[in-house]
Amino acid sequence: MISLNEFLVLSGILFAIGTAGVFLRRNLITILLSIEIMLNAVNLTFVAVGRYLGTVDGQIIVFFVMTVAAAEAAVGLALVIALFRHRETLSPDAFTTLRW
Amino acid sequence: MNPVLFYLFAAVAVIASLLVIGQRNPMHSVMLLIVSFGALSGLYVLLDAPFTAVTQIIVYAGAIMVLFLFVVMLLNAHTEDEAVPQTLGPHGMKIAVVLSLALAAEVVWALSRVGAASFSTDSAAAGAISSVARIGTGIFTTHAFAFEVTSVLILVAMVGAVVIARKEH
Amino acid sequence: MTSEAIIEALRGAVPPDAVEPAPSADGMAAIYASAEHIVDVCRALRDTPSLRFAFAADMTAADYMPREPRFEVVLILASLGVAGFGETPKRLRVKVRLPGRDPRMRTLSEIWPAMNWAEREVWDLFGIVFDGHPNLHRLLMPDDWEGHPARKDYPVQIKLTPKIYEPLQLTPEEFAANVRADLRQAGQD
Amino acid sequence: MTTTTPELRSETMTVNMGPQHPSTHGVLRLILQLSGETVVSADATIGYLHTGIEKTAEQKKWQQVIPLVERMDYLGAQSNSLAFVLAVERLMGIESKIPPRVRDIRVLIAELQRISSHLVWLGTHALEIGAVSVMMYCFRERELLMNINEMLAGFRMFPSYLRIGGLREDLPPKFHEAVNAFVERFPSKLTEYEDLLTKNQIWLKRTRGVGVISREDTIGYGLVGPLARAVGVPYDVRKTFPYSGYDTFQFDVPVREHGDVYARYLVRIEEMRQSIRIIKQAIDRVPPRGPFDIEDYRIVPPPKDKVYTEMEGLIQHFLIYSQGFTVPPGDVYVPIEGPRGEHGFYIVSDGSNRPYRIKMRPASLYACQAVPKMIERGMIADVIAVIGSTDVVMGDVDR
Amino acid sequence: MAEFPDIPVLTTTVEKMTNWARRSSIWPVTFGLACCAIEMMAMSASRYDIARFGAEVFRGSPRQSDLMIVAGRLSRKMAPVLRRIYDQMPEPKYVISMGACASVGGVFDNYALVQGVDQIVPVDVFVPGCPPRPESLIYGIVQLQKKIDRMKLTA
Amino acid sequence: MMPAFINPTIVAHLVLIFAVMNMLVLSSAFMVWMERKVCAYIQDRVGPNRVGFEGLLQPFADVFKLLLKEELIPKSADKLLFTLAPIISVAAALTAFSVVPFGTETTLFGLLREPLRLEVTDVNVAVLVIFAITSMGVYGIVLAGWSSNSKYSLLGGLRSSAQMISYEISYGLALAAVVMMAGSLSLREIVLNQSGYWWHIIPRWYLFLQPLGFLIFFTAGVAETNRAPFDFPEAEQELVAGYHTEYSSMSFGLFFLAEYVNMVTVSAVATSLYLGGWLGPFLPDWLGWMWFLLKTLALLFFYVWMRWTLPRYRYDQLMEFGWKYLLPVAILNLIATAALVIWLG
Repeated sequence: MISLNEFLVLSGILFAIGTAGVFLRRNLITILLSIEIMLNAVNLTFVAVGRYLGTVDGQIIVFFVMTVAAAEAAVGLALVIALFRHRETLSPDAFTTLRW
Repeated sequence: MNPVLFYLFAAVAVIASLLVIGQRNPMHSVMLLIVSFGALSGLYVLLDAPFTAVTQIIVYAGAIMVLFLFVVMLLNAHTEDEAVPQTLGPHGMKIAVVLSLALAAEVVWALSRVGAASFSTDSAAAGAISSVARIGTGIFTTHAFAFEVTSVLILVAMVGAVVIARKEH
Repeated sequence: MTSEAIIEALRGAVPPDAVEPAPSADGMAAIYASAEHIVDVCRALRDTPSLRFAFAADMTAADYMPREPRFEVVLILASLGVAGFGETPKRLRVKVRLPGRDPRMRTLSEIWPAMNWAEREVWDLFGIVFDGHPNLHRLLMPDDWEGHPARKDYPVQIKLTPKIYEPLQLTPEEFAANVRADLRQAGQD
Repeated sequence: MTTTTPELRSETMTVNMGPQHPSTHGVLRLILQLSGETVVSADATIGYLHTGIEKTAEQKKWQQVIPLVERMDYLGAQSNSLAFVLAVERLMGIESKIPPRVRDIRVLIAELQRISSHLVWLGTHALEIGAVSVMMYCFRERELLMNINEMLAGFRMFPSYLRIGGLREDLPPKFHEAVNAFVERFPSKLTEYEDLLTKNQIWLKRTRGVGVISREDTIGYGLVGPLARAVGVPYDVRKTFPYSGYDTFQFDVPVREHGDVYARYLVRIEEMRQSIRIIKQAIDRVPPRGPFDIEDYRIVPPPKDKVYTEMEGLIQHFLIYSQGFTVPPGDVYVPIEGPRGEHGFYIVSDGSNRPYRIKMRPASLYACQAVPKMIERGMIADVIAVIGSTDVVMGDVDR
Repeated sequence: MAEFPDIPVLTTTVEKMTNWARRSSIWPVTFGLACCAIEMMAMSASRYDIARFGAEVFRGSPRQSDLMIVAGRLSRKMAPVLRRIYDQMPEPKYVISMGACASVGGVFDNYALVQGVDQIVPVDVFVPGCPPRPESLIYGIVQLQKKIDRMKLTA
Repeated sequence: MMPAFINPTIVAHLVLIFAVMNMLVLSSAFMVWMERKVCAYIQDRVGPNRVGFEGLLQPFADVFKLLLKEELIPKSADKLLFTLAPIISVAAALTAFSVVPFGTETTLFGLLREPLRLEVTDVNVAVLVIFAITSMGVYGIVLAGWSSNSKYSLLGGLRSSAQMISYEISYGLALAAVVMMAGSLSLREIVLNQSGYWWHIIPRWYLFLQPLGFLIFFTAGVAETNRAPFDFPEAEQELVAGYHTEYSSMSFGLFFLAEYVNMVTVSAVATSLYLGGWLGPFLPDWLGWMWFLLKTLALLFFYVWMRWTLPRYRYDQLMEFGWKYLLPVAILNLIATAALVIWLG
């Protein structure tokens, strides 16, 4: 039988994968994708716990998280485009100097 | 709750996510992430949250990921850049892997301490969870403030994205 | 307007030996212009208020082979009879005689932009060089063609196997990248 | 290894359009620098249809050149041959001897040819902007003109009906009926096309303010004809330098001011109406039977009954078909108003029975040259609209 | 009423079926060169209507077409382009050489033209004329259909 | 004793699923024929008439031929995604139809123990599912454009992604207005809400309550399916063949199929949302699907009619139209609907 535990462990694994992606990848787009993985891991926790507690609040929070994720993706990708225009690379190491 | 389906979706989600961060080609990463989101959406259905499942597809797969695709295509960045010297150094990579694994172990350990709390099998509870009407009521009553703030956030993000990505003439 | 009247109108703007009347079988005014003064002549033809040949209809050449000067570049000009482009409608042919050995003259594409391609065509077909032309490449024939087909010493029919393949147009960088990609693929497979 | 191809580093993309592309009117090749969908710069390459007609013509006798020149600007076939015929006649000094009936028939044929050419233009132009059906309608009406051509000489596109010194033969029976039927039918059909396009919001959006070129550039780039009339330059060879008796016909020269694709569209549509007007006058003037050449049998072949009955006629017939005729030495340039603007022939004769050099003024070449100027800062879709509006015929460009 | 095609499902061989499909759906690539291209367009337009034979789907991309109608004179400059487009088409592919110029050079026997497109690509049907009437081209397509009908899968 | 899973209801369900998917493919084949015939009549032609009666077998000949053709994958293409793209397109197109109800319940004259609903699956968030699946369809096109590694394809893919995102919003807002009126996300309930007549004549269709919404929905639907006058991703005269320039053989055929199935789906959804689905007079309930078919066909005919009459917009004009006109109108429509719903209680 599947219990809340399994869901929490799964979301933990996904979160760790996302973190590893942020650490390991040298590509701004993949880093943004890893952040999306982390957000989704958290979403899963919300929904699972909401189901466990028998409320819809978990789903409502997920709704808000998605909104934030959309905003984050929009701004993040805009930044990526702007950075790419200046440096013509997507490596985060190229943007360490905090100046154009 | 069907364990076969759970493990299937869980495996797909984990493997796809691992491949996302293991890919050099951002296009493939994006596609794999969509697969992962699809699996998560399946998990939401298992959790009696069809509305969230569909929203997941509409918002994540249908909008956010298209945005990513669009940017990948626009920049036409086929593979990761190796020309730029890495500040991490040869050991940095290994340390990062070790740290990630440590984090994974830690989080999994912490979360599994919650105890084997099984879900209620009451179909009435499940119906209450999956009710779109209740979600709507929740958003517009209890969480009305958060909802309004989110809309402001979206607006700000929209303007911000336009300003940042605009070409300087 | 007759050729003489046009030469009269040009007097002062160009040296007197730059232009002379040319024979014309159809009654259209025609003048010979010398190759070294052609740009001044043309500019005067375009800008002199009484002339204003704003419209360069065409430029071509003819090859009178045994004769010397061998080539005649012919420029067909017109005043349109429209405000700003010559008040009275009139036409004129300007001919430039060029030698068979190393025929060249100044480009007219700065005066009439239309002459840009016309000059390229004349170069392509007759081999007449236009000094100062921004982009004097072949226009009609393939870039690697040999000879100038409209010359009288060029045969009408030639025996030549048609080319079937042409290299894809690549920059050296693209070529190098392609080679690397092929190597990588070969290594993987 | 680099992440991007060099061209993308500057955020522009090079796109090669043609020579095989659905809407480059044959084999025009454009190399476009795009920033997104916007054209930053464009470069045209031509020559993919270079046929060497001018060189080939130097081998042929004068009469034999007519079929060749008809295939230059293949949409305005009989305009080409009219220009050529007029040029040779002027060089020979027989211009004034051409009977008025022949002149009127030539005008009639030239105007039919103009309508035919404009129909193909409208059809392809509409097709390229996406109005596929209009093309089918235009070709439907073009068939009527093809039928008339077929009546004249048994050939649809290149009848070679005009000859130096007159016409090939007299008008066929029922020619008047056919032309009258066309003249009656066509204006209503033209209104039909206009119903589909002229006030169509999408059509207006696609054509208005697109491909604008200034008055000075228009003339500087040698764009005359409909393109010049669309920027308010009322230059029409038929009015300014009348030929073949055009000064005896009543017609207007349509002029628009904006110089965009839409203005060119309106000008050409109106030109078709004016052509119909000219055709009506011409068909009324031309009797069904009458002289059809100058009856100078050194230039035109003698009638068949003379060939069969008289020795002199037989000899003349033999000479015409074996040696042709000679043209006095000299050079000549005669312009006419073709469907694409000033069509002219520059002809050099060395006094023999073959041309020494012929050169057509290629109206499309100059239009083609100006295309990059018109499409810069526009979008890809505008490129298509502009190419369509210039009505380039690659046969005319490359010859 | 149109003639009902011979596709009895059980009695016919795979070969017949294949040939039937191939002949009934010949999609030409839009490849107009010169004068003949206009008559090719006329062929697809109202009066002649090549759609009757299922061949009206002019595809812009050679990858999706079966038939290349070489409509008009082929210059030496265009020859490599033509060959490349032919190479881009997937098998089975057919070529119709439309008009005198494409077939043998026509009246233009000179330095600029390829004297016959069969020097560049294999040609299935030659359609004479300068330009051929649309009916001639339709006849050419019908001949091509007959030719396809005779093709063997195990050739 | 029969195993539980072979009960007639489940079998009937499976048969139904199979039948629906086949009908969908067949109907798109019929659409191809109809399009070619209608366009021929619009253009004063006859259209296909040699292959089968009046050319009815034409689409089948096309499909057979495409199946038998050589499959070309460009060397520089991303092979995995290049192969995947048409599959995604077709899968999304076919799946979207699964939640569309096309008839009432039937027991097949008492053959079944429980009545069988004439739809593949009944989801309580059906409207959202359609929305979600259509939004997945764009991936097929975008991936095709990107993976071909051809510039025309890339431009087609870029156009498509931007176009889909822009029009999805109006599409969604038009849907939302109907959902508000019906108070349900289930298509079946939405259809049932439209039963009855005003003054015994005018059917209670949402078309009459939401005329603007219908126009918005249909316009956005045309844009979503990449049909003229919004057929930018494959604009033949501009981009050769757009995103599927490099596709040959059946993978091109799949895109073709997806386009037509999408048209059928959009028309079917529009029928359910605005035209009362299978409801109609004269026919008994169990033949309601005929009404459904008829209404869908009418909308499909409209598609074809538009394509062969109107010129194509320009890409920026499409964007302008979507964002500056369609979206504000859709929002106004939504607000007005909300006000109406509140006012009527």
